[in-house]
Amino acid sequence: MSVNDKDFPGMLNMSEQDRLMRALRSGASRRDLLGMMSALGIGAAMGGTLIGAAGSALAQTPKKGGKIRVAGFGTSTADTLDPAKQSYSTDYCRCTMFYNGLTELDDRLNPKLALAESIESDKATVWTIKVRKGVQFHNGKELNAEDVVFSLKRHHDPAVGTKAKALADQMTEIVTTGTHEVKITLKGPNADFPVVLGTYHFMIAPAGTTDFNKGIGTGPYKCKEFTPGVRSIAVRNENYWRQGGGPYLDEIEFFGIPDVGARVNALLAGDVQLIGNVNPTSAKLILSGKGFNIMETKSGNYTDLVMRLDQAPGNNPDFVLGMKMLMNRDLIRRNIFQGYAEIANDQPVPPMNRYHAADIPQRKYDPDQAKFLLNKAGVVGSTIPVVTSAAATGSVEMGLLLQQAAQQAGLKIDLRQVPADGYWSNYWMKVPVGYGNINPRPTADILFSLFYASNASWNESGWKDPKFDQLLLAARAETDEAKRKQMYTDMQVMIHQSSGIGIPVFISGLDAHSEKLKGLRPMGTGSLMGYSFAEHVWLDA
Amino acid sequence: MEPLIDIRDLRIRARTAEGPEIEIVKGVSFSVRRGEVMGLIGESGSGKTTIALATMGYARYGCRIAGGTIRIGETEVTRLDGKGLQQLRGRKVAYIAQSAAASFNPSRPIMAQVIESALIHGLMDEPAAREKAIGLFRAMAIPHPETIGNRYPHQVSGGQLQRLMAAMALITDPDVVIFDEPTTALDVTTQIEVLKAFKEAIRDRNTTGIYVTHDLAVIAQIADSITVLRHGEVQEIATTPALLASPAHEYSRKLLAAAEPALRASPVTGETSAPLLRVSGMSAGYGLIGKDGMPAVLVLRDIELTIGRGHALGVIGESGCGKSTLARVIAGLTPASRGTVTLDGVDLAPGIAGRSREQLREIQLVFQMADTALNPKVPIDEIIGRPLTFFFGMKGAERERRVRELLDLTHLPASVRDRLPGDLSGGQKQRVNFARALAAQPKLLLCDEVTSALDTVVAAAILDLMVELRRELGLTTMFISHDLKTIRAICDDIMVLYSGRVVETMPAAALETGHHHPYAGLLLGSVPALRTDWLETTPAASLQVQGVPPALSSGGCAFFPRCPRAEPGLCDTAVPPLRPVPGGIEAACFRLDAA
Amino acid sequence: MNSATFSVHRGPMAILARLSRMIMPAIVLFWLAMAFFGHWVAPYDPAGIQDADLFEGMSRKFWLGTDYFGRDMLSRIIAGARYTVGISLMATSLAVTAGVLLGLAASAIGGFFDTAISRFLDALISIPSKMFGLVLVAALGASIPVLVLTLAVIYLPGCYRINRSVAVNVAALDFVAVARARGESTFYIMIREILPNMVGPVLADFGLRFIYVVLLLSSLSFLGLGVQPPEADWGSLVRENMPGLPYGAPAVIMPAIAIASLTIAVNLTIDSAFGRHAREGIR
Amino acid sequence: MNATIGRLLLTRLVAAILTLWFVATVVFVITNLLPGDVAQELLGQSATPEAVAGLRKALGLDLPPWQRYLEWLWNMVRGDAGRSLVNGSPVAALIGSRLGNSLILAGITALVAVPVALALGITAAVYRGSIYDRIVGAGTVLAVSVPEFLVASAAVLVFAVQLRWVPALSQLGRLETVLDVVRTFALPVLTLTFVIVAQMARMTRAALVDVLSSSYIEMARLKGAGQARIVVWHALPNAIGPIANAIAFSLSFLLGGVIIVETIFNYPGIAKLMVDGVSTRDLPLVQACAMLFCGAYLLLVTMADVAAILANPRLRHR
Repeated sequence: MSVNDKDFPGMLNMSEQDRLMRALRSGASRRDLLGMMSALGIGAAMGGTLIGAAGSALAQTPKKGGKIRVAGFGTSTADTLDPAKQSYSTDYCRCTMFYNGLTELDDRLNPKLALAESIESDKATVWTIKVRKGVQFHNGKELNAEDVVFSLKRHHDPAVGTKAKALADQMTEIVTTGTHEVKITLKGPNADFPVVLGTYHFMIAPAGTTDFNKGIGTGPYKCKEFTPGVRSIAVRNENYWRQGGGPYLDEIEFFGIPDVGARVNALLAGDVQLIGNVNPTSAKLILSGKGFNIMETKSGNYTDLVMRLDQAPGNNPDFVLGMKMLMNRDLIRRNIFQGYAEIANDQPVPPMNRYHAADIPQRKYDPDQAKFLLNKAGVVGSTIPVVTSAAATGSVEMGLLLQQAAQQAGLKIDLRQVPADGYWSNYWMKVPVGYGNINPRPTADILFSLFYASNASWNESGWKDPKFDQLLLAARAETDEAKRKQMYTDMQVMIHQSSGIGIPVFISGLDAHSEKLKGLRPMGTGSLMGYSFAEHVWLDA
Repeated sequence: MEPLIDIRDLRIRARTAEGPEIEIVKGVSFSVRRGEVMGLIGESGSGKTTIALATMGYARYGCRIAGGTIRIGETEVTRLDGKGLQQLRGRKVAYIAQSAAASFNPSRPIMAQVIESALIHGLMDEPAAREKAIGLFRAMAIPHPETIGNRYPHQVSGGQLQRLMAAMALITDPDVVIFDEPTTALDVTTQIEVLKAFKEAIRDRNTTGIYVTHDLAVIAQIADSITVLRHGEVQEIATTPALLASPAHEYSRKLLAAAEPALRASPVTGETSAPLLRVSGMSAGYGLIGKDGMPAVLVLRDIELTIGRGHALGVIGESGCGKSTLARVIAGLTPASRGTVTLDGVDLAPGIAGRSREQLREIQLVFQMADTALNPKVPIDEIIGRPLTFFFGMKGAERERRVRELLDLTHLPASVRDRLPGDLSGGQKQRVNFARALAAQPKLLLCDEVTSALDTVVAAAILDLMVELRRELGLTTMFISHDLKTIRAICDDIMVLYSGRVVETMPAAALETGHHHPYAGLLLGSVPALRTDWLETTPAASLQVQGVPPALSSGGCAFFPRCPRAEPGLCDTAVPPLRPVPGGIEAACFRLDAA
Repeated sequence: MNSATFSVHRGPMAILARLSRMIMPAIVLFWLAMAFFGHWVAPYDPAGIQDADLFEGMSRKFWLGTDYFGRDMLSRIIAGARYTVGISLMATSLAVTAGVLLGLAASAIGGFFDTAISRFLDALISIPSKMFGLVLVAALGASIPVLVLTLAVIYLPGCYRINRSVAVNVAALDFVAVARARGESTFYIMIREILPNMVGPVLADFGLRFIYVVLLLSSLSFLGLGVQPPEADWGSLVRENMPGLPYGAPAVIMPAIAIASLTIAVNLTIDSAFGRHAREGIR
Repeated sequence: MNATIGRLLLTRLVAAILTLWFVATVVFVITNLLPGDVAQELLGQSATPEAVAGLRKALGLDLPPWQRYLEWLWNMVRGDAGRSLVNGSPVAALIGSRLGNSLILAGITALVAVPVALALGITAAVYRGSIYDRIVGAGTVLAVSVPEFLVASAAVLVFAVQLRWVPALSQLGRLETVLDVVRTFALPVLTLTFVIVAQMARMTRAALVDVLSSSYIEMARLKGAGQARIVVWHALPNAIGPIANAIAFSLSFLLGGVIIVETIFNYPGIAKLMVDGVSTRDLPLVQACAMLFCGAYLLLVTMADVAAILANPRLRHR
């Protein structure tokens, strides 16, 4: 129950994987899972985007050496260095220090080659992967196809307790076809398979590894010490296979501080040089201190006003539209998120996504029009209960602003704050008017499939539009980029206009660091450079 | 000869909770010659202890010595600094406190405390001090002188502790010893041994002393001269024989009169009346009830008594003998485990719950401490009026009129009606206590130590009131006390309790004469008389009495361990029954004829 | 002469003491008034976002600055008084009332009733109060009635202990025996004879308990389990404005001062009203 | 060891077992009242009814409460505290990994706070009524009146962020030198000392004032004993009972009551473990923690009583 540690949940597909796994583990229907998977398959553009690793252009020449201490959030005795078992951001941060995957995702979520030298497919079903030669594990052993097969096949073993079982289950056959070549056969075609391989759970460890607490991988850092729930110490891997970039630092000590205040104080006191997950109110403080900086990672995370279209008063479109117009997006961005958010337009695809429809007219705060609509809906003078909870980031404050705006429009809002515990099972999608919080998804297709398709299990507002469903299927099959973009734009317009969801802003992820720490830049894959800061940062002593 | 102690114009001030300082000792002067004992006598609040402590340069918390001089030998005490005072205390002037039980540190062995001052003042080394202490124990006739020092204070009886404290004071051979009511907390039978030990020690060592007490008879045994104090002022200073023979000051005369209470004439005459109260075969106690229906701690056993209508029965015994429990059993507060209580021919239920309201009304209890017997939060008219409402349903003007009558009856001004008990003096509170009991118009009044907490002069007035009430209302009373003089002054019959059993009953007139139970005899002989040679002449002083009364045993006579006439094989095997003795006495002793 | 209730009546300490004897009850009364009538004097809507920066300093417009959300701090503290003082007062009253009644009953009835209830409440004492509060509030939700009940339950055993021992002491006094011997009912004895003599200790205990309740409520609020936004008690105010601490923002310092001023004032008021002795046996 | 202590320990042991059972049962009942269960908490947003039911089954939560309770009780009787529902590791191991930390923090705090409290309490009692006494009295009132989270936060701000004398976090990682230990524990110990010193000092003062006004102290003074001897040789042994009780009560706070300090200084102690357990509905963990706190309290109180008996010959020699 530590304060605020859930304010900004993990940003990207990591949480998605996790959710998938949990859904599976707990008996979610197969159809849901298949839907999610196929969505992944069609979502990412393939072909020429599989480029080799290349360091980003940096303003300064990185220096080698130095030690830093980094505080993530959330830590427990369940901390692990087993790639298959990663659950929290702390695990991802550590595993990216010690391991690599066959691919990795770049800042626009496209897959890049990492330990794979090439990836080819036959109708997206049989995949042939050439493994990079001359790569050494931390224990000196050279990477070969056996290690890849071992690392992937582990996920089929129930005893491993992988968190990526659903994704792994699509691989029906994993065999070596040479010392450095692996053939993987899938159950069905999945053009997005390289994206799957780039997810954190499919990192490569040496064949036969049983004790993962030593963190033996090919990654930029070697594990010197690891105590679950306490800390890890990583030292530079001098034999790192990737040339022309990091690792730069001699040593990284990494641990978790669940309390955001303590985390900020630790940074300000000089105890640590980098902290993940800062809240907006602390950001100002950090910036006011000399020698500290905030790294803002824009994301598709949003907290939305959910109006059930199948219940009163949401069954009246005028009410829904009126409420959307009562959201003072500027004030929400400024007062609640201190500017660390982007104005959204009641549709879920964030600007960073290449399918983002930028030309839909921005819905504005318009109390007069809202009053007219609400009056038309016949709710003026009545009292509407609105449920908020700390579980949905910022919803309490958003509710307050909504309440004030509604008062001007003659609508009384009874703001009910309910406990974060049990919010998702007891209130979310059940109350007529409430709030939700949706983590970013890597593709528009996934977002739409999960939250807007008529049969989506998390169709928050109960919005049903057969035309939307048809478009969604068509877009998934469409390979012409221009046509596809138009389809996604149309779908965004439909959501914007008629769904029961009001999305005021996209919330940025915030990390903070000492100015001496260089090489950080926001990555679309998530906070802390998609958790892979270790390889890229250096210390300007 | 220059006096050893010379106190001139001593003034001591005390802070009060309200704010201003008040003077509690107002210019007291007296002197004591070497080898003599000065007695300081007065009632509570007279400043006697404060003065005694001041001779050691000591004032209790909140008090300070504000003026005057205190010279002891060559030393001017008021001019001493902290270090000088430390050197004076315990070395030149030693102190013996009222309650030895409270004045011994409970967590240190006795010997360490006895020799402490000798070691602090560096007078001798530890073995020598121990040796000397053991010698003093012997001189004080303390049993087991070799080993008693290894015990802790709680393992030793009060009388022994008091003598051990005297040893503690004498270990440094001080010039002056302050005795601060050293026997007040003791039972009379114990007091006599302690007094004897003190007197011998004083005589043997030619000790100069200041002896503080409220008991004229006690001080008469020890002091050479007496200073009478009242409200922090000296009333009279005289040699002891002179004061006893011809007190000059009026207050001294009052004290003297109160010390030897006059026999009040009993309103009853003859033996004709039928008994109002009869208690037979009664046993009672506290704690869990055992299989045999008897409580774990038996306080009273096989009690038999009757009180004739209009009569006054005095119950006497030392502390812990069960006399207060007797009153509680009769009132029903402590249900008897066995036996019957019969009032006016009707058997009463053992507990309150089983008695009718009328029965409860007929027996009223008056407690010892008026402070705790009156609810401090309830005004006087409500205290007295409640029984009127409760028993007679009186209200309003009728009740108020009756309250006034009762106040009048107990000689209280009507103005006390709306006061709280805290605003009243001790004597007034006790009168309210009576008024409340009388409001119920009881047949039987149980008085538990009603005068013990009062100064003698005030107590005498209460006794007068009781006699008056008996005469006017024809009350039957049971009067419980540890003080034989008080009982003798107002009672028709006397019952002696020892260790939970009745050992003797007698008519009050038979007290000075007749054959008594050995314990009753001891009790009689232990009450100090107002003459200077009483201690030397009383036969009780020669009785070898030691130890605390043992727990109530069923195997033999409870007095056996202390009894001079005890016959092993007889007295320790069977409980002696009450047997008639000439003179209207009944005594529970096998060896009555042996004396 | 042995009286232990002396106090210094000379020198500057005396003036200070006398001053505090006047000021401290005034502070207590002030906060009580704010709790009951504060909404009439608050300059702004405590939940209303003003046209202001975050963590503004003190100004003519916002006497105590603004909070992390741009709301007027003075109005929020005044509104918070209602929760902090109100909840604490209710919880303390509940705990003390229950403690007094149970203590009275235990002393008057005794026997098995006394033993059972004493053992039961003793067991409750052994659970750390914050943990107990945490579990209870988590179990029942952080509504105000639940907070009041939780705080009352947490402090009931302590209240009971104190009041039982006071009641037992009073019940052993002779005037109670007199009433018993008169045949008065247990209820009469409890209410008319024993209770009036418990008033001093009960009030002293009430005051102390109140302080503990205020502090525990603040701690619960700090852990996010107290009064829920947009309403806020003082502890919640401190917590939600914690990021302002480094700037020395009045938004975080003022509610903390409010808590401290209330607890200290209550503490010292009890001290001067009942003497330091009254409280020292209490915990 | 003597009969009194033996009897005391025996009765305490029996009472402790009953109390522990009672506390665990209360916690079980209350935790079962908590909205949501571990399955819902684990699943979060994706807690569909089927998913929750599946996970409940997997965790054995589908059994009726009384059956789970009996099972837990039976395991407890056999000394098995069960496994965490959240991460499957044994509860004993989870607690074991944190208990040491909590004990270290509690121990160091006790080492600092108890002498400070005793010194304050004793001196205040000796100079009763003086200005010093009043300052100590007011200071202790002040110390208990300020919420501890404020003390902790302000201390971090001043000593860690501004002055940078000590780290903002108390991490057990680097405790090589004495200086490390001092720096690591300075702030949490300071905060906790603030919280508990007041109570102990006040009780010590009260107990000692009581003793110092007794007749045997007056007697000692009148024997010419100096102040030091009076306090140390005469008064303290008689005040040990209440003082030990106050210390035990305050120290029992140091295990379960330090949640705020553990949060602010990110100290991996047992209180945070229990809070995590509550927020994830990890019933076996919560029960075990509650029993641990309860047991620690009973142990401390018993120790205080034993100390009181040892210090009191009246009880010792019986």
